[in-house]
Parts: sequence; C-alpha cells; structure tokens
Amino acid sequence: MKMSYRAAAGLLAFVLLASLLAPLLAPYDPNQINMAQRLAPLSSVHWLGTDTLGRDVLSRILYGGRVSIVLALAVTLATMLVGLLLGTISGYAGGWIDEAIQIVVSIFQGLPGLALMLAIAGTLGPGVKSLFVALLFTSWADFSRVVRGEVMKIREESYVEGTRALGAGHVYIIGRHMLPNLLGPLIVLFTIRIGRVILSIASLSFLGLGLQPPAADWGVMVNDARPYFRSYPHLMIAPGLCIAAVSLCINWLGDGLRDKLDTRTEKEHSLL
Amino acid sequence: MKRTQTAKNKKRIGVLFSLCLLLALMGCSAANGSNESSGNNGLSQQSAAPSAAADAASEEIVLAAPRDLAPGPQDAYYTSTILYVWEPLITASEDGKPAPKLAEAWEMSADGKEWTFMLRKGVTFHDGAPFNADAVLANFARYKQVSPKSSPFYTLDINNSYPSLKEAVKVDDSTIKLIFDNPQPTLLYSMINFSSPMYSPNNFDENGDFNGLPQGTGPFKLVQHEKDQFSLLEAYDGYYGEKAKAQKIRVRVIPDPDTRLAALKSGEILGVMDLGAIPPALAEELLKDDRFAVSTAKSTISHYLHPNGAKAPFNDVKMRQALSLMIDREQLVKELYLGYPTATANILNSTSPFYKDIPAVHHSEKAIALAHEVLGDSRQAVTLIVPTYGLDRYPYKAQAELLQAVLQELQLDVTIQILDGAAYKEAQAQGNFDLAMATQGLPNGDPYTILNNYMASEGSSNKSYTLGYTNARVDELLNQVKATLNMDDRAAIYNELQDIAAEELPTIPLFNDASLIAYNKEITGYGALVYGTTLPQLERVQ
Amino acid sequence: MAYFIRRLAAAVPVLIGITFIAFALSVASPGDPAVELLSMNGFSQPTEEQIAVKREEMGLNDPLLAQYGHWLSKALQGDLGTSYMTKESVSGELLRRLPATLSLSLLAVLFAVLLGVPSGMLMAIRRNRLFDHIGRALALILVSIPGFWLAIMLIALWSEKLQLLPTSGYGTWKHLLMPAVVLASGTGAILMRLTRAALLEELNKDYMLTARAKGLRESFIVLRHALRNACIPLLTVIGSYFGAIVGGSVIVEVIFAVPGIGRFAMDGIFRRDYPVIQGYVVFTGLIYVLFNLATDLCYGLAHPQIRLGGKLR
Amino acid sequence: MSDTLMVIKQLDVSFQTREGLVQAVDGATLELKHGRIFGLIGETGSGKSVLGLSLVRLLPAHASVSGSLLYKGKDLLQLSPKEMRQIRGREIALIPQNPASSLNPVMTLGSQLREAIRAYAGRTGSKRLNAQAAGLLHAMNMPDAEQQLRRYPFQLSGGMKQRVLAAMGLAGSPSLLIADEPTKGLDALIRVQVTEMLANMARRTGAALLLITHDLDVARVLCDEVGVMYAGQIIEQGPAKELFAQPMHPYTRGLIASMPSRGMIPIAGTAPSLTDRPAGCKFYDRCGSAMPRCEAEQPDLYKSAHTEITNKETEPIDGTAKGQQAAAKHKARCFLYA
Repeated sequence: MKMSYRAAAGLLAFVLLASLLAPLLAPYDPNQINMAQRLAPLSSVHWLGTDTLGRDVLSRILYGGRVSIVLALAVTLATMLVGLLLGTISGYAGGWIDEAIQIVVSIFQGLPGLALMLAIAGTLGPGVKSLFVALLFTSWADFSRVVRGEVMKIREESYVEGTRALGAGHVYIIGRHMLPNLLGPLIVLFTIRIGRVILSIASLSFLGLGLQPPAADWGVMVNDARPYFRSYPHLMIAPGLCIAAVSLCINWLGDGLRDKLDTRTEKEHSLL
Repeated sequence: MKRTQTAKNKKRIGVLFSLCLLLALMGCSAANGSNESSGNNGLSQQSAAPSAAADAASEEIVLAAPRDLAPGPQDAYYTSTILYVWEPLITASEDGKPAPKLAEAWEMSADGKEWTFMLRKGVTFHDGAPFNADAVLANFARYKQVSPKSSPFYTLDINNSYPSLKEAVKVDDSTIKLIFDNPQPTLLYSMINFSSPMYSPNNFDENGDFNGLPQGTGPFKLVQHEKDQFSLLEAYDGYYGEKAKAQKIRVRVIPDPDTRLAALKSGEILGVMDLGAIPPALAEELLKDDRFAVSTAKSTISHYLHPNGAKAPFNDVKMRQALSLMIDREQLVKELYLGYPTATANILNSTSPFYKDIPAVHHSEKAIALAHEVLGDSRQAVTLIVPTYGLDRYPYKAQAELLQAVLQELQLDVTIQILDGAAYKEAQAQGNFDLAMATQGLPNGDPYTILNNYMASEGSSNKSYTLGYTNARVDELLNQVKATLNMDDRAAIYNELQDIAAEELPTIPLFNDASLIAYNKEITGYGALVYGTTLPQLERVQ
Repeated sequence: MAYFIRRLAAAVPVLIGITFIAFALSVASPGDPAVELLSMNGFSQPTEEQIAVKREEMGLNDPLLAQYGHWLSKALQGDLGTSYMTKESVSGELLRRLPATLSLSLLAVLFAVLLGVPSGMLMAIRRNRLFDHIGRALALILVSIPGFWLAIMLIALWSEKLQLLPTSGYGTWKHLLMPAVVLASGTGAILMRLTRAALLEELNKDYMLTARAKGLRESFIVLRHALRNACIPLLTVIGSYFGAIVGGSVIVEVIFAVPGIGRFAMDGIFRRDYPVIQGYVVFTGLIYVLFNLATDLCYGLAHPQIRLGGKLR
Repeated sequence: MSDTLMVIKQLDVSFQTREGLVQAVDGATLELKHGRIFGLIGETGSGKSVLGLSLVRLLPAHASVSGSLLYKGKDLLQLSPKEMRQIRGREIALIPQNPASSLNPVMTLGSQLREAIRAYAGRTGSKRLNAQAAGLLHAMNMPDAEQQLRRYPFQLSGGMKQRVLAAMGLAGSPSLLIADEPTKGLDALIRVQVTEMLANMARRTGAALLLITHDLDVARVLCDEVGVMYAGQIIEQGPAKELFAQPMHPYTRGLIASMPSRGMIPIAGTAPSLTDRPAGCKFYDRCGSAMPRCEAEQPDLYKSAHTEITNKETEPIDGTAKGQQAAAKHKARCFLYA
C-alpha cells in the first residue's frame, strides 16, 4: 500500500513539475498555428502529433496542465472555504440561523446549474473570473451540507460540551475543536472534488465560461478532439489520460490521507 | 437459506454488471484503435448492416435532421418547406429567380399595383379539398389574421411580404388578383416559398392555428408527428405532378452531430438533412467509409466578420480593408471547411440572381501597410466575439483561433470571447465588441432587404450589429431602387451597391456556405438543394 | 406526521426562493426575449421600434417584482403560462416530456444501485483484497470519465460496431439503456464508494460481533444485519442524486436524442424564454423537494426510532 | 480431570498495526471447568477482552494467534471456519461488552433472539421460536416477555439490553459462556443483579463461565478462580478468596489497594506500551519491590510459598479435593517467589 501511495505522489509530482516547467520543456509555442502541419500523426518532430490547426499537442498539454491544475485547485479551495464557513455557522449555531442557511442551501441545490452559470457569465463577462464564481455558486451548497453534519456531530461530543461548560468562547471552540476535526474530512473532500472540477471546466468553456481560446486546458482539449476521435484518437486520448491520471493520483492520495487523518467518517466523503 | 441465495444472486449480478461496463470500456478503446489502423472496415460491416436494417425499413426510409422540422400546430407553417408537405404559390428556381408552383402564371399591371395569378388546375389538398381561388383567399385571410407569426424557419408577415396590400380578389375559380396601394415590382421575390404557403381552407382553427396535421398539396403527407422525435411522411397518391418515389419517409430528430454520424454508420438512418446536417470534419470522416456519399449545393447562408464600425480601429475603412486583404479566405475554406463553401468578397449571397462575382483578394503586404498607416507603431487590443450556436454547426472555434493568429500581423491583439446567442446579440447591439463572427441567411432572391438592412444608415442590421456604416450615396441608391420597376435598372443599382460594399466593407464577407448532406449509398436520388433536398426523388437502390 | 408537515412547510420558501432567483437570473442574463422571438428564424433583423413594441406587448418593461408577482399569482392557480417562442402551454409541454425524463432517470438510478450497492458490498467484505482495489480504481475512473465521452464510446461500440442497440431516440427499453448507463456511471461510482464505506462502518459495529457470536453465516450477517443499517445513509444519497440526475440529463438527452424536459429547458434558457425557464425550475424544484420528502419517509421506515416517534440521538 | 472443559496453553495474540506489532496476549495458560467461574481481571488495555474473543476466534482479520485452545479435546485453532461457526453459540457463547451498541438498532428483539435460537435449533415453526424466545427473556426476569419481542433496542434501558444479550448467549445452551465486561456502563445496582444472574445461570446449567471484568468486587464475590492480567500476560492466578486475601504479585497488591473499599490508593506510573514492551518483568518500572534481575529477565509463574497453609484454610469451606487442586495453582509471575 505504501508503495502505491508513493508511486501516486511521484506521478503527481512529475505532472506538476512538468506543467510548471512548461515554458522550458515545451518543444513549441502552444498556440503556434501551422496550417501546413494539420492533424499530423505522432512523430519524432511532434511526439504527440498536432491538432486541427497544426499546433503541437505535447506543448499544449504541458501548458494546459498548468491551467487545469491551478484553476482546479483554486476553485476547489474557494468552494471549500465558503462551504466551511457557512456549514460551520449553520451546524454550530443551530436554531433559526441554521434553518435560514439550510433554506438557502436547498435553493442553491434546487436551481438548475445552467441558468445560474449563464447569468453569471453574462453579468461578469466571459472568462476565468466568471468560471470561478459560477463553480463556486453551484457547488458550495453540497460542501456546506457535509460540513454542517460533521460540525453537528462534533458539537455533541462530550469534550466540546465540557469546554463550553468551562466558559470557552465560540470562536475558541470552533478554532480549537471544530476546525482540527474537520481537517481530515475536508482534505479528503478536496482531493475527490478536484478531478471533477477539471472536467466541469471543460464543459463550461462552451457556454462562454472559463477559458477563452486559444488557451486550452486538458478538458477543453478533450472536448475539441470530439469530431476527430475516430481518425485521430490520440487527440482525445492524450489529454484524457492526463486528467484520469491526475485525478486518480489525487484520489488515491486522498484515500491514504483519510486513513491517516480520519477514520470515522468515510461515508460523507464519498458523497462528493 | 433463501435469503443468502438471493444475496448471492445479487452479488453475481453486480459482478456481471461491472464486468459488462469494463468490457464496454475496453471494447471502445479497441474500436477506437481498429478504426485508426484500418480506415475502411466498411466491408466487414456491409454484410451485417442490411440484415439489421432490412426488415424494419423495407418500405420506410429513415433520415435524420438536427432539429424538429415540424414545430407543430402553433407554428406559422407546421412543417418546414423541405419536407414537401405544403407548397407555395411561387417558388425559386435553382438560380434564385421566382418560379411557378401553385400559381402557374402571373401578370403585373403597368403601374405595378395589380398582380393577377393564374392558379394550377386539378390540384387537391391532402384532405381532399380542391385547390382554387377560394382556398387561396382563405389562406390570405389567415395571413392577415396571424401576422406577424414567428417560426424557426421564417416569419409569416403579410405586411412584409405584401406591403400595402389592399385586397385579394377572386377573378374566377382559378384566378385571383392582388391589389396594392403602391407599386410592387419585386412582389414575386417576396412571395417565394415561406411567404405564400397554401393549406386546405379546412385546416385552420378560429385563431388561425392548425386544427390538426397540416393539409397541403405537396408530394408528401405528414401522417404522424411526435414532437422532437420524428415526422412520418407518406407519398400523396393524389399529387398532381411527379409522385414521390418513396412510399414512406421517417425524418428523425437527432440533435447531436456525432450521434447522427453513428446512426448513419450503424445503418439506422440512411441520410441526413437540414442546416448543419453534417459538419465538414465529420463529412471527411464519413467519406473514409465507402458506403457513404455526400452531396452539396450552394447555400443561402453567408459567413461574415462584422466589424464594430462605431469605434476605433474599425471605424476607419482602411482598417477594414486591411482585414479583408489579410484573411486568406481560400485557405480558411479549404482547411477548416474542406473546400465545400466558396470564398467571396461580396456582401450578397451567391444564390441571389443579382449576385455579382467579386473575387476575394489576399494580399498580406498591402494589408500590413494599411494597418500600419492607421495604427502607427502601436498595437491595438481588440475583442472577437463568437456565438455558441456557431460552435455546434461550424468549426468556429478553430476559425476564431486562426483569425486571432492571422490578425497579429496587423498589430491587433485579439481576445476571443465565446458568448451564448442571446448575450452575443446584446454585445453586438451595445457595441461591446470589435469583431464578430456571424452568419446571415438570404430570405429571398431580391437583395433589397439585405442590402438595406446592412448598408442604409438606419438599416436594422447596421444598427443592431453596431456596424456604424453610413454613406449618403448608398442611402440615395436604396431609395431609388424602391421606385425602380424595371428589373434591369434595379440590377444596375444592386451592382453598384455590391461594389460599394466590397470597397467600403460595412462588413467583411468571408465565404458563401455550402449546403452539405450525406447519405448511405443504399438510397439514390437524394441530393442537396440550395434550401433542402430532393426528397421526392429519394428511393432505395433496387 | 408533524415532522412531515413541517418538512412540507419548509419546502414552500425553498420553491419560492428557487423560482424567484431563477427569474431574477433570467432577467439579469444578457439578452432580450423580444429580440430572440423576433429573430428566431435566423435571418430577420428586427428594428428598434419592433423590439420596443414587442417588449411592451410581452410585459418585459414592467418592474422585475411586478413581473415575478404576476407569474407567481398565475402559477399558484396552476397556470405556468405559454412559451414566448412556441406559444404552447408550458405545463402541457413539460408534462408531455416528463415521462421520457422520469423513465430515463429512474432507470439510471436503478442501474446506479445495481452497480453501486452489490459491488460496494463485495468491496467492503473483501476489504484490501484484489476485488476491493479493482473496485476502487473502477469507481475513480468512472467518476473521472466525461459523460459525453462515455456516451460516444458506448454508441461506437453497441450501435456502430455490434449494431445491437439504437444510437438514439425514444420509445423502447433499448433506447433507454445507453443513456441510463451514462447517467448512472457517475452516481453508480459514488454509490460504490458510499456502500463500501457505510458497510465497513457497520461491519465494525458491536452488534456485528453479537451476531457472529451466535454462529451465523457471515454472508447472512452482512445482508441481514449490516446492510440494513448501511441502507439508511444510502437512501438519503440515492434520493438526493435522483434530483441531480433529473437536472443533469441535458447533455445525455441531446446526445441520445431523448425528448425530455432537459432539452426543452436548454432551448428555453438559450432563447431567454422566461416562462419555459420558470416552468422547468418549478418542475425540477418540485421533484427535488418531493424526492427529499420521499427519502425522509423511507428513512423513517428504515429507522424504527423515527418511525416510532422517538428522537434521534 | 473430567470436569475440565477447556485448556488454553501458551496463547499468543498479536496485531500488526501502523505503529508496529502489538502483543496483546502473551503466553496465557489457563483451564476452564464445568460449573466454575473463572474471573479475568485487569485494567483496560491489559488484553483480557482480546483473550476472551480469541477463544471464539472472533478477533479482527489482522490478528495472528498461536498456542492451543483445547476445547473438549479439539484444538479450536485447527478448525475450519465452518466448524468453528458451529461451535459458536451452541458450544461457546459470547456476551459482548457495551450492551448499548451490541444489539442491532433496526431489528426487533424478537428477530434477534429467534436468530440465535434458530442457529442451533434449525428450522422450527415461528410460534415455537417465539415461545422459546419469550421463555429465554422470562428466565432473565424480563417483565412482559411476549411484548418485549416486538420492541426495538432503543426502547430498552441498559440493564434490559444486557439481559437480552445474556438471553441470546444462553439460547444455544452453551457449555462455555464468555461474558466480556457484562457490567460495563451499568449502574451499581443493576451491575450486581446482572452478574449474579449470570453466575446463577452458569451454576444451574453446569456451564463454565469466563467472566472478564475490571470490577474487582464482582470478581471476589462471584468467581471461583481469578487471573490477573497485566500488559498481555496473566501475572497472577489462583482461587479467588486466596488471591484477594493474600495477593502475591506486587501489581495485584496495588490493584487491590486501589479498590474503593481499600482506600483507593492508585498505582504510580502507567502501563508500558504494547508495541514496545520491556524485555524483563512488564511491571518493573512501577514496582516497589523491583530487583536488578527484574529489568532484564522475564519471570516465570512461581507457586505460592504458603500453599500448605491456604490449603488447610480452604478445605473446610469447600469440603472437596477441588479446593486443594485450585490452591496448588496459586502462582504469580514474579521473582519474589522464585
């Protein structure tokens, strides 16, 4: 087991490093169009061939990784922070505050995501910013539900009640007892979410959310390769494998971290 | 114990199911690989395909379209004209000129205010009602009642197609007369197809909507319709002309282009139709399998690059000229559209009989010089907006990326913004863009509407797309053409307008689209037309 | 009972909130329904006057709250209005399309349960053995696969190659198989993990030791004791994912040409057809609320403590 | 020796954990006899529950067990899982600790009891099953036994649950009953009731009872023989009265001194970690009478010096040879008696 975690970490580190060093490693400018070299097969010149505009696929994958990973990290982190904040307040405060927040959560869970995202893209203009906000708006509710459940469970534990009896402040209790206990589940949630986010970024770029061409992340590359997958499967397979590999590694590490940090509540994590 | 037994079964099912999924996944990657290695595994499939398809479809031919070609009884037309269910008084010939359909002949009075139409005799509607002057008048009464009525195909608007119509009169059983307040020299053009549809007078309810399936005079009857699923056509035995060759044709709705391709390859459908029937990249893919063929014709759709002429840099005509010179239209058409469309520098679609051939000039050095003249040494950031609906039918994303790369040489740093249709229109209307990738369909052969919309200072497209184009001479010409009855004189004015447009570029024309369809070679007689297909000639290969 | 009445009452502000926000979002989105209506044929360009007249006619110039109030008062009388574009009754159209979406979603949930629960159980029983590792990897892969990709691959295999299933359409159970599998894949993977986790948690509980000490067969113990307890959290998830499946079926409906409410809603959203958007939101909102209630009910049935009126924990 | 039911020899149990190898039971040797109660006492974590579970082979999968468990002449460790399953419930029954969580919360008491009966009785009519189940509860002094069958665990008090669990354990008329801390979490009054009931049941049916407890009073009053566990080892073992009257091992002495009735004097220091156990006497660090050899050398079990005396003392009470035999067995793992 330990070996497999190490392998996963190694692979992930390799991908991250390769993406970070993209400017040094990429053999070509990722956006350099070469109409004479359209849809070239794998060769020693273009290791992973070229796409429909003759751009080098390997270079685009290297650069795409930066966008995919950084964006996915940022979006997931932000979603978690919001979910954590509202979930903690909701679970800790209870009473009418909890009920009010829960109604808002239900509303956001019940709203069709597409309408929400289009409205956001429209008001903020297309681009990474609106993508960020849109993903935040559509996914914080699930997170906060999980956090709330977790907090309510911890709140009932005897040691928390004991601290409260000793006259500790709310901030102290939350900071000292809740957050450290939430860390385990949160790390796990985080790792599970990232793979999904990479995929949603891809599907959203078609609504004018997120990355605008020619910038491409892996998900966008998979989408763009759709009409060509029968004759040029490598265009879809290469970025697809990258997504699968990264999300597999992250999830595997998440499983490992969970075993380390948190043994009680595996079931909530698999919810997300 | 019973319980444990069922439990075991349950487990077995679970294992089986996960195995199936795994197999599917592996099988797919295998399918992928084999396709790559052998381009035409068509031979092996050919033997299998007929056995699967033959029994069910021995008389029914199944086609597919990306959208429902029969929006239903609330629609102005119920079905698109390309299903050949209803027919108009006037249709268009292949060169875009008005041609007889249910009206066999016509006559314009000298002042252009009275038009007499001689109707085809011996025609009956699908419901058995005779087609005659009374039926035509009933249809005109409906036009009046429901105008303007929207439809995904056209807007039925009597005030637009028959401006200043005073009345429609029956002369005798097979002759009617339309009387106008003002001269209508181009009436025939505006009556083409969607402006003069004829249905049985018993086909309407009190609101002018259809009271059941449409009862037209066409070679096909619509016998069954499931919204967003299929339309079932049956040959009309009582058709006055050459009867449809296929007894039954089912037109299915398959919105996704990949699925349509798969359905073609599996033999489930034998052909595709309608706009965007098969995107060029998929047509190339399909043709690798020699069971299939494509057919093309000119299309009424033109592709443009709309500049925002209300602000710098494209308020400067030199900059627009630089754009036009810089873009290698031939390359664009050849590489991204597989050569089916035709590059053009003319604002007017080539299906118009008034179309003047203006060759596209590609001259990078000149373009760069012009841009430098306008921008000096500075670079300019510009925004190119792309509508999402363009991405489904056309390789618009690649086209945008290509333009972005090309325009770099004109000292333009292009930012691409993909916007959904409605947002795109709003950005255009508010001028929140510099360049917009756009398409425009030609409603009928007479170019007045399109030229007026784009080039008149107060033209609706000019305004709503923020083209910012004004030219006093153009306004004068457009006024003049309205009063010109002689077709040759009109043609001369249209020619001048086309020349002005090519010179001053209110918008930058890129190419005339091609109408592209694909079919299985098991059927024959199926070809693309400017608008629609040769559906009545379609039949199974014997 | 009082519990359910309270839950039902809590659903009212949620539904009103959902519809109001959906309405406000529609109005806030760039684009104008009047323009969309007048230019729906793709080539006419309406003039500013025409647009102004149409807007007035459609009541789009009224204040937002007035428009919403108008809609709400009609909706409360059961009238969801007519589509701007097709002029057809929104509720009629939604009801006509509902069977397609519901049958698809129900089949998808069934598949997800059939995939997720038994394999999750086996994974828990064979924890850290080969089956467990394969299962976990499979679940991860299923979660990471884009739905459209799975759809294309399934069509390529089952329709193009083997010609056993129709590529698309609606009508027979065969038509529903592939879209349901695509919809089920993600949820099934999640259920796999969840069942495994829930069952593992139960397997470690003290009552399992009691049962084992009785000398009962292990498989019997797992099914009769552990699974029954593990079902309780599973029910909640299956319920809430049903809502997600109904809402998330748009892409699948397009690829497989299923005439469901997702496609209708997407057209409505793209054309700014407010009555259609609102109608869709009411429908999905209702489904969401009803299914949450239904799972609460099941939860109560599975949990004697709630059924018999006791308090939880 | 005909009354010997089970002989446990050199039982070792260890767990592989992330922190290393945990030696939970180390060389435990003891004998269980028909109709007699053996008490296993010790602090939490001393390995007594693990020892109990290992007798029915219900330890988690990652435990490794060695030694021999001779039950009626068969070594349980050599049995197939299926054979072992047939032993459980009808030969050896376990009454688990934590009555609060040891009943399935979503099943009625009746169905849980019926299950236990069916496991040894095979198929019988549901009426007879119900009657038997009710009878079992009745024997445990449960009021309204019939009604109780339809109730769920959350509707019962802790003491009632414990009785249900005991009823389940006795359902198969086992020859050996292992009661793992049956009084844990119960209040004092019920504690006495429950344990007395168990002891009576054992005496009545002639079954052996292994009573695992940290409650020294219970052990002193009820048990015939007592073993004291510390850090996985049985460090002292002998007849209950003698062991409490004259504890040999310094740890036992400390343990007795820490009883509430003896002044509650706690033993200084903490028990060694099970992963990193000292090489010599496990109690060395905390022992007041430690000698140098205690640190490095592991003491064996040594017989008590006053065996003869105690023998005489116990004879009149017991009136049989059993007392003599048992007394001969009072021994401790300490060099003081070497």
